[in-house]
Amino acid sequence: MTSDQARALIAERFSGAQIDGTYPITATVSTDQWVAFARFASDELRCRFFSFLTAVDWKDLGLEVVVRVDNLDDNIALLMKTRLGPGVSVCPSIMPVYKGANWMERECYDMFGIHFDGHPDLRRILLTDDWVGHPLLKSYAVDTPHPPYR
Amino acid sequence: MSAPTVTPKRVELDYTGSERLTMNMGPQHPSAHGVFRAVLTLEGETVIDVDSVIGYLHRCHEKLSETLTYAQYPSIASKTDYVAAMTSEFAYVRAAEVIGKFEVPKRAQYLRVITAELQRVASHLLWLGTWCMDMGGALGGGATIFLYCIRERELILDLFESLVGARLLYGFFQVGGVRYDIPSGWADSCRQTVDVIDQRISEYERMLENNPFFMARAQGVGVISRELAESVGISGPLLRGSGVAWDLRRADPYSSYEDFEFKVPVETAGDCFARYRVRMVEFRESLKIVRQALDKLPEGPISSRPGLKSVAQTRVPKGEAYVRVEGARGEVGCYLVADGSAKPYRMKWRGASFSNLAILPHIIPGHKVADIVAIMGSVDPVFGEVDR
Amino acid sequence: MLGSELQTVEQVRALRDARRTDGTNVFVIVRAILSAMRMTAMNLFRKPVTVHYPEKPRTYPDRYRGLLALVYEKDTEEEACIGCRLCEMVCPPAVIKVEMLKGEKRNYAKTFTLELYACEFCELCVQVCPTDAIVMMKSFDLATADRRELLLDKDRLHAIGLQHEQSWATGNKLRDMQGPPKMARTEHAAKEETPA
Amino acid sequence: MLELVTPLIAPIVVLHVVIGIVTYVTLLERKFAARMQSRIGPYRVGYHGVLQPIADAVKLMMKEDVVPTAADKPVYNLAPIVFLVPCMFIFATLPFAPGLGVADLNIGVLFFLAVSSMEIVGLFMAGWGSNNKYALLSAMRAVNQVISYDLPFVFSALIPVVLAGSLKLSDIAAAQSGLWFIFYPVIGQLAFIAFIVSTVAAENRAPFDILEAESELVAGFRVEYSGMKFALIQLGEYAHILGASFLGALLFLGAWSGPGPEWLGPIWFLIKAMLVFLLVTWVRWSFVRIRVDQILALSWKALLPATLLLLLATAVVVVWRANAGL
Repeated sequence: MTSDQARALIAERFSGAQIDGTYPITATVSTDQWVAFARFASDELRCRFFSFLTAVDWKDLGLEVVVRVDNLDDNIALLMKTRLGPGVSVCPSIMPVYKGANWMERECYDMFGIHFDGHPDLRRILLTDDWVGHPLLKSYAVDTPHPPYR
Repeated sequence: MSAPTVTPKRVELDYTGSERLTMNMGPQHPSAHGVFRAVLTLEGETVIDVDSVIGYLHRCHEKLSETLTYAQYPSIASKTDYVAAMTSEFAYVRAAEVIGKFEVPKRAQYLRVITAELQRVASHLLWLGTWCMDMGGALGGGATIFLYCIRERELILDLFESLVGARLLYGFFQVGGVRYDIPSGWADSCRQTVDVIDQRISEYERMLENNPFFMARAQGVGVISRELAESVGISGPLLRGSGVAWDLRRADPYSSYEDFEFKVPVETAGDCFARYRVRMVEFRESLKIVRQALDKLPEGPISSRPGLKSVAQTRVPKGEAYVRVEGARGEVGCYLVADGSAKPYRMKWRGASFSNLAILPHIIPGHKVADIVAIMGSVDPVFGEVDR
Repeated sequence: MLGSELQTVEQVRALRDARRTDGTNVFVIVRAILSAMRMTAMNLFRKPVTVHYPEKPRTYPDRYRGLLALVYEKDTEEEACIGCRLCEMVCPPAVIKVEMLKGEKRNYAKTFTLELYACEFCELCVQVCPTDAIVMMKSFDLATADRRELLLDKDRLHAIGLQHEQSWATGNKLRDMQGPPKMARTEHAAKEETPA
Repeated sequence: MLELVTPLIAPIVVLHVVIGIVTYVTLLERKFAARMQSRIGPYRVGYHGVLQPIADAVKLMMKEDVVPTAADKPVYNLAPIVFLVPCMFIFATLPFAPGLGVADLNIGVLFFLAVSSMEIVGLFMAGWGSNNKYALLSAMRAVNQVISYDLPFVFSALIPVVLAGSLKLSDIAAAQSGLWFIFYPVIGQLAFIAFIVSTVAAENRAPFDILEAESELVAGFRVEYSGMKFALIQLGEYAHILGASFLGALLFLGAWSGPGPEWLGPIWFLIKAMLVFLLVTWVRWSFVRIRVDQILALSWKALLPATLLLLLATAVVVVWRANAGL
């Protein structure tokens, strides 16, 4: 499979998706289709290599979850994105599809406060359990006071 | 830090009559390569369950990078993976270059290749030493190999010191090129060092190859299947040890890597020994690349942009990119979102060690306590990169 | 643990046992053991690489990035710093604080403080300095039991500059080295030379 | 009069000499290991570090003695002494020259082997009394290992006994006045190798130091010990190693036989023991450690049958030679 074929396949199967570029293919899907799209990427595009999961805080436009996966055999790179919408911080978890999403989603919850629906073990990973706030949100200023260490 | 909640099922007496023991390994433990805590559930000497606790070294690099300009951050980027600082800087600088479509002169590209490969050798030397020390103990043969490796690593650090003036955190890269040109005589001393290290690597192999003590500890321990490897997203020598021929220098060439001849070692067993073999071949291939790059090193400028005069000199146009380089531990990636100012809007650091370490809960159960340190060592995590 | 269903305890054991090589070839084992012991014996007769550090000072390379210092201008013996605050702005950990003192012919630094305990020796301040006033020294010996002693003021920085040997790098040298096209670099150098 | 005084004075003299040698054996090992690792080792205290052991001892004595709150205090406090005493006892039967020693028992070898395996009691007390999970695991490993390796240790030490036809150590030494047992064709060399391997294992030295295993169990059974108690454990351990080295030199290297006048005998003995010690050290600093199950497998599946067969073969050879009148 080449990148162009993969693009065509995505366009065919997910008509609502915005597709951009070839290496990597950037595909933005709606949050409802998120898990289905991940499963499609894994099973049909054979993008089995899970690179990373993160989020971007677009202030008023809300949060955007970004996932990068690769097909190591055919060298196809796919950047999956979904916009959660303003004020929303719930996203379905893709842990059933990619095991690597376990720690990455925990980190994302830690930093952005996104609740991943279906993640079995969603706790803070890098920060302490009693940390207040989610530091990578743009509303969390660098000098936000935090409680002293206990 | 409050303790993570451990589900009671893990510590109760098992109904089969075998008693379970919860043991903390770390955060301060001789074989934790940094500050890592593993909450182990043991049945005798066999590990049933492991819960990893990370984040002791968290410095919030991603938030920090939003407050620092493209000129300032590269020297901080080296603090993520402090054992292979050159490749960390490389990833960040390249991300900015890809978004801004900045040219990099050929000489700078070659210098980047030379330093990145020397850094890989230095990092692998530290890995070999610490891994053997994990398996052999600081009061045994492991310490001997460790000290030999450190002895050779010092030679490379000396080279870096005469190139940039620092031994660990370099600040060698800048957007558009590199900050320092090589001093006179550096190429010759580099060639000599490469030869010495090439010879010394054979000595390590003679100490370890076929050695029954070493083989017994490394073979068949910590087996990672290809499916698991890809799904968790481990990269670098670990992925290649599991039978995937995936090297970013070959698959997605950057910085003139296509000019050089080198092999991508692959092993299929997926155990600690396979990872050891992959890294041992990588040593030689990296040295080969350094030799080729030194021979072909072109003349010319080392940076396409004027030397840094003020803090906000580098502005990157609006855009986003995910750029990855093959670091010593695998895919070091930088997902950069630029908004046209002198500072990034958002930076995601994909540390190779973070993803590599996530494999531990999948492979450790079923092994003995002594195997944990062997597996941990073969994963080669650097906690600056895990916790960022 | 979560997601470990792909490799259960039994599977790991089976894989481990399947891959175990039979260590029965006595000849190979004996040879490997002897070879390992030969390597350690060989190193017994190599010269130790230990450096007797405080007794025999090590030689620093030309570009060593050590203590920071302020220098005087060579011809006029005046302070070279013009208090332009470029170093303050570029410093990633923000350890430099400068206040400018306006003068008639040129400006001076009214105060110049450097928190050496937080400095990360990245040499960016040296790189941006337009007058080569801040430089690095070939030394790092400033150990102290009191952190406040590492808060360097202007006098202290000047004293360090006189005390140790200066490294190669200065702002102009670094920028010249990085200057992109060779032509511009020579022009720049020529322009520098003509007024002098 | 002398017959009365000697038994009182001799142990005191031997004890002090042994402790003196033991402290300097640590320096020897450190220097040797350092050179093997391209280092120089202790260097600052005295000329090339000759006073280092004394400095270490003084330091350890001055250190605070920390007792964990949750420790089983009587067991914890008693353990170093219980560990040290058998390690010192093994020197009781060692003759350092003809007639020079505390007691030359008829069953010297047996006494030596029995007492030297008593150290396990102290080891286990230390591991149990510390109330520390690392120490406990280490103590469990120690029991496993010491019991497994005492058997090959005994069998390999019995081979010279069979060759000499006596359990008395001085008789064994005397039997080697012509031919050292290590030069006995085939049997001698194999027995020596088996002896070295099981010595290394029974003394818990790398590559068999699973009970110390500082990369897994931090410091094993002595993780909670500090100050003088730590020093006692350390002293006991090195005394045990030294004792085993003397035994090796006596059983295989001809004890005090050597060129020169007779009074040089003890010095030759010491030199040979140091050679054995350095050999053990050399092995220690050359290999990585193996896992507990592998160590046990090595003992029960390889070393024990091998030493048994060797003992049998030795007996056959000795009987055959006696019958043939050689």
